[in-house]
Amino acid sequence: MEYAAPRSLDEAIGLLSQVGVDARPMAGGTDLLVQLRTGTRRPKLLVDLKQIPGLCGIDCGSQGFRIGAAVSGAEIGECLPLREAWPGVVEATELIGSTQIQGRASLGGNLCNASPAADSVPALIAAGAVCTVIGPGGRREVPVEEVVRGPGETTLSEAEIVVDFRLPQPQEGTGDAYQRMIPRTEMDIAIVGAGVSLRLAESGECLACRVALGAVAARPIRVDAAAEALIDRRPDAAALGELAAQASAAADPIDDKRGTRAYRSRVAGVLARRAAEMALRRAGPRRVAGSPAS
Amino acid sequence: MTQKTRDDQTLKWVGTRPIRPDGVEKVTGRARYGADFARPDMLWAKVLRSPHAHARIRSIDVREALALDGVKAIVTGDDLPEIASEQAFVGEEPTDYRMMSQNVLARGKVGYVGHAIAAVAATTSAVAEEALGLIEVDYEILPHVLDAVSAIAPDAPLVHDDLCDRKGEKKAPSNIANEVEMGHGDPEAAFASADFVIDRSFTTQAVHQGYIEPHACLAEAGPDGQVTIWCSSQGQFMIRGYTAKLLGLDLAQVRVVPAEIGGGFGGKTTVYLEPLAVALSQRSGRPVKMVMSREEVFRATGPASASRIRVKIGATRAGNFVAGEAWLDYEAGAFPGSSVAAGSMTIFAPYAFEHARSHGRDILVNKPKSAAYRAPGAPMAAFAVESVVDDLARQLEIDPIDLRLQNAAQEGVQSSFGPRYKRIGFVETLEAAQAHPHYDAPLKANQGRGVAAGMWFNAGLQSSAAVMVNADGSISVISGNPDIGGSRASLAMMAAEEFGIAYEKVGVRIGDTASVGYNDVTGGSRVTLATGKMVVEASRQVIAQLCERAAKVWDVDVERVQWADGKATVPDDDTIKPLGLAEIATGAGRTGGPIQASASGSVRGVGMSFAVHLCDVEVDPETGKVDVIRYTAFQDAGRAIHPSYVEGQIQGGAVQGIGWALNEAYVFDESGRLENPGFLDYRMPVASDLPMIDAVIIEVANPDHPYGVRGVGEAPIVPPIPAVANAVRAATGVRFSDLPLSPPRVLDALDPAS
Amino acid sequence: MSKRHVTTTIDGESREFLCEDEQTLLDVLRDVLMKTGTKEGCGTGDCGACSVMLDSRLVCSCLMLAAEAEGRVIETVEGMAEGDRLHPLQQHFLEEAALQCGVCTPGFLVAAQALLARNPDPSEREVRFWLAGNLCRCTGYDKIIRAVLAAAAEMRGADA
Amino acid sequence: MTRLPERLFSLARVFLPRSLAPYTGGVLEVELPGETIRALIAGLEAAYPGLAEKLSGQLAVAIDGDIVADPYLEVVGATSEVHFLPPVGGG
Repeated sequence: MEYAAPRSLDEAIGLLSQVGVDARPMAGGTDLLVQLRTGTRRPKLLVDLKQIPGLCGIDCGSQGFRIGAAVSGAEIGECLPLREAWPGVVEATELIGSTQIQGRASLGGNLCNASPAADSVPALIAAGAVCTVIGPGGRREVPVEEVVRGPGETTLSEAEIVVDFRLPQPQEGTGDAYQRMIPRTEMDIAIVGAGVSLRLAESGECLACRVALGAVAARPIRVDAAAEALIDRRPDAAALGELAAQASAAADPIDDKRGTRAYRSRVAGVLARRAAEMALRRAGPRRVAGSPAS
Repeated sequence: MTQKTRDDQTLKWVGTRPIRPDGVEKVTGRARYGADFARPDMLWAKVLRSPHAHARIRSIDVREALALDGVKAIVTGDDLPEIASEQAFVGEEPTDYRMMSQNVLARGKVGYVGHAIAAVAATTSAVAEEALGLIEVDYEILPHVLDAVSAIAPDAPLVHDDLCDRKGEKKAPSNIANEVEMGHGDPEAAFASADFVIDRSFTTQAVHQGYIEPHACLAEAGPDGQVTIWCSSQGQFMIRGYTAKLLGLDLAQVRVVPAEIGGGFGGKTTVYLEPLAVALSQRSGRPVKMVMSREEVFRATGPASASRIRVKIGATRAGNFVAGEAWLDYEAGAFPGSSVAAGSMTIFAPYAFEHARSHGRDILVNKPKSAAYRAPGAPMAAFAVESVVDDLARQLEIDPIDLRLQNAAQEGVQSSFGPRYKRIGFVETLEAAQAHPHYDAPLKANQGRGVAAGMWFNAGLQSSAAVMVNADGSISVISGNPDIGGSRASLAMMAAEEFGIAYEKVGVRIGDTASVGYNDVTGGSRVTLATGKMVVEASRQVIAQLCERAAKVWDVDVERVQWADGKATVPDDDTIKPLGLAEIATGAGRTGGPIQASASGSVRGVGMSFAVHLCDVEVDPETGKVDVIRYTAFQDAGRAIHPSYVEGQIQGGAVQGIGWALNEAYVFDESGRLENPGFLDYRMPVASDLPMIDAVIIEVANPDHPYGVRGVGEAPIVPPIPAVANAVRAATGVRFSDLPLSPPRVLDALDPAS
Repeated sequence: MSKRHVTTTIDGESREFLCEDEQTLLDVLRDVLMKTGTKEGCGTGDCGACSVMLDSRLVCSCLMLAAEAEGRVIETVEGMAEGDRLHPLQQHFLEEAALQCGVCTPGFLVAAQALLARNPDPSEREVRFWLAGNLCRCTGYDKIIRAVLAAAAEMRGADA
Repeated sequence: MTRLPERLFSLARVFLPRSLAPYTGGVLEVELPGETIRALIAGLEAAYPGLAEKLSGQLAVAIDGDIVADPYLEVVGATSEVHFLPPVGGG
């Protein structure tokens, strides 16, 4: 296996195109190096993306946020404007592995590793994040929920790279949250993950809502039926109960060493409801700028 | 927190908390563990492991692998000597050298996924790894059996078609490798006189010791046949003995240099790599290093047995235990030798029963050979019996500690495993728990409190120690037991106490097998107790010599000389100026030469340690997740030489037990392949899972030890599983009989309808 | 293929080494540079025994290629003490008996140092979550947490 | 007159593992003279031929509650209780 650390996107795409399926892009490498060690992936070329300026750094502007795909979780956690705007996304990102993993793991890697249980992905889907994909065929914008096809597989074409993630500045009354179930308090892969983002009107009615679940299907899924339980309604216990029921119904998980099908389905509803409750607390009554996220 | 039950004004060091002698090396990264050794021109070796749970090996073709550039030697089962059946004593788990040899390298048949088939030494580990892929093994796959229930079914596949029991006797073909039965009285008849009888069955899964340091060794065989092994283990003499036996070498040819050990908990009381590394070094003429991956540690080194235990206890309305009977089936793995005998001995040990009986069976399955794990066999037995005792307390409406006190084993009581107890501290430990503020602290909704007890023996076994006086008056102690948790400190403290000198003046080294007398393994909670006894004995011999030397210097009768505070004195003549250790040592050449002594013995007078744990949990009724929110562990330590390390043993054992209760478990697929061979999915407790573990030391001195020591290392893993399970019972109203208490299992039990 | 030449700074010294592209930083630290103070417990980022600082960021050296160290600054447990003077964390680990077997200790010390650099006054809960990626099987964590809190208090006192 | 050693009149109480019941016709408790474990085993062998070999697999005994590994030559008190036990080691 060879290692290359290109300094530009063109160079990276060139290398990936040249070597084809035997090449693998790498951001933090926290999943990939484990796969190399256990032999589940045996690439001939590793293309390190961390030296490419377009994949690094976080830009915070009035229009919203641009997060480089190779930015580490630790850097994301330290970006206070982002945490203020999208606390659910930041918390989900911070749940990826240990402090040590946070020093390396990236949103791009978490997405493109294409695990159904990736923690940041349901939160990003719920927040409506879009990623910029650049490859030999040019540049395209892809909603996060369209990137993962199934376990270990993405919809990206050969030599395409996820360059960055875009999130808008949240509108007034927006709150988001991510909840996951793991048997311990840290260091586990999610048995279920649930991301919710919603927006409340002054009246307390829910204007918009997006719900996404992880680890309950072959890929992270957006669950519109659960979101609709809140939209145009007051988010009372009945509405939240309906959201939970819809989330459970939408789950189509497997039995494996980490959890059973029945357990995942049931807990998907519980976590969707808890995430919605937290998102509601964050959304209203209207947050005062600078107040700590709960 | 320490509760002193004895007041010893004369002790200077015992009971204090000095910094351990090996501490600085270990916090600076300078201490060398098993994988930290290297030799010039060293080769790296890797092991080819079976992908099948049960298969006959028709042939192994290593030609292509041997031809690979950089490959220097390969060994397969044919290259190791055939070993006669002979009993070996491996921690708690009796086995047979022939079986041990077959486990180290398969002969003819593989018994589990991960079973070693061949080992390759090459110039780099990458080349060795590549060579493994070039070895062709022709397997005839056989039907396998993965659990004790199927293993004893009449038509079960046989794990060994030539099963021998421990004495090498041929038995009728079956997967039951051994049976034990013990107890007294007639429980069957006595149950009839009980007002209440609870009869319940429990299951536990295999769990790993989970030491952070994987097995590693470096071996060098010289052209003269001399062999040196650097490795981490729970006993350099054990490694020497087993390696020599498996390779047909004389013990004197083999020297084992103990590395620092990165955890063992019983799992490093046998050999896996060392005979292979030596065999490869003999063949290649070069030093050979082997380091297991974490995956190999999980797949191929001993877990604690999975178990099925049925417990029946009868009690009177007043709360007196009338009779107890237990049936224990432990999975041995692919070779005989589970810890079922110890489980059968300990299951009723905390209580005074007029009628007690336990029946244990050692059952073969196509899984890794089980190995000793801290109080081997006892935690699962305690889970069963302490759950039933908890249910009895509920049914009888008696406080659970009162019920235990009412039936507690104490001096003179006949134990369920046979002998009468000598002085033990179970009652005092229960009373300390009952009096502790934790026991009455309020609880909130979804919270519950559990109490459980447990006991473990101490092993005496064989120990040696050497004590030398250096010219400057400092003392060197050589022990033959790897220091796995601070024993250098406790040995140094006892020596300092004997000599009446500063702790810092005592140096403790762990000797290799050529520099100190034989020692059995660091295990069985025995080092501070048994090797400590030898250090005390050798120190006293040295002190006698010091007095003789002083007598010579003074030209007085030695009977008049006394040793106190690091000095020889003549109490009846204050004109004679005392002679300090350094003065006597400096002049030793004039008075008879170097001053040193060693002590060796089969150590008697071992104590027993009882533990009582209080655990509070909070259960999330919607997810089934159990959080331990408060934990207090009480234990009779006899005498805590270094209370910090006693507390450390208690805290560490408690947390291992909590992990065993909540999440740890081997998960096998139908083909017998372990699905969670890594820390990620094996789920040992992490720091954020836990509260502080409050350790309370009770000191009921062991009358047969010079300082009253009871071994403390193992008892603390015995009560945690039932303490957690009883707390979950209190929080939820549900009695759990199967481990682990993972969120899916708990949620399913709380609301089975969903 | 010939080996890769990497120039880096390790524990304050500039170091050059040759490595294979697939070797991790941990492999090179231990087997090439013979700096065995950094330990391997799993090789998959699950135990934290191999923790090092990479440009002041806590990482697992098993989850990083040695080639990625080019031009970077790496700090290991071996650089924590200043000569004979132990770092307060090292001293408190000894005083609190926060190690038994000691094999996880280098990783805990490096991780705790990273925490205190960022948060000089962490709560018990913050220490526990920060150190959740470091497994210890001997101590049950109690004395480790106490040692970190005690070291933090001493370091705050020293700064004041 | 020579005083007979007290021991001649005293007997150790020996408790056998239940698994050996088939070899002793169900007897599990025996009173025997003997100053060492070796002597007790010899006495047992005399009473129940073949039992010595069975007991050789039992590596431990408790003599008056004191558990001893590899006890062949251990001295037994005049009225000791001796239990044959499975070996106890530890982890």
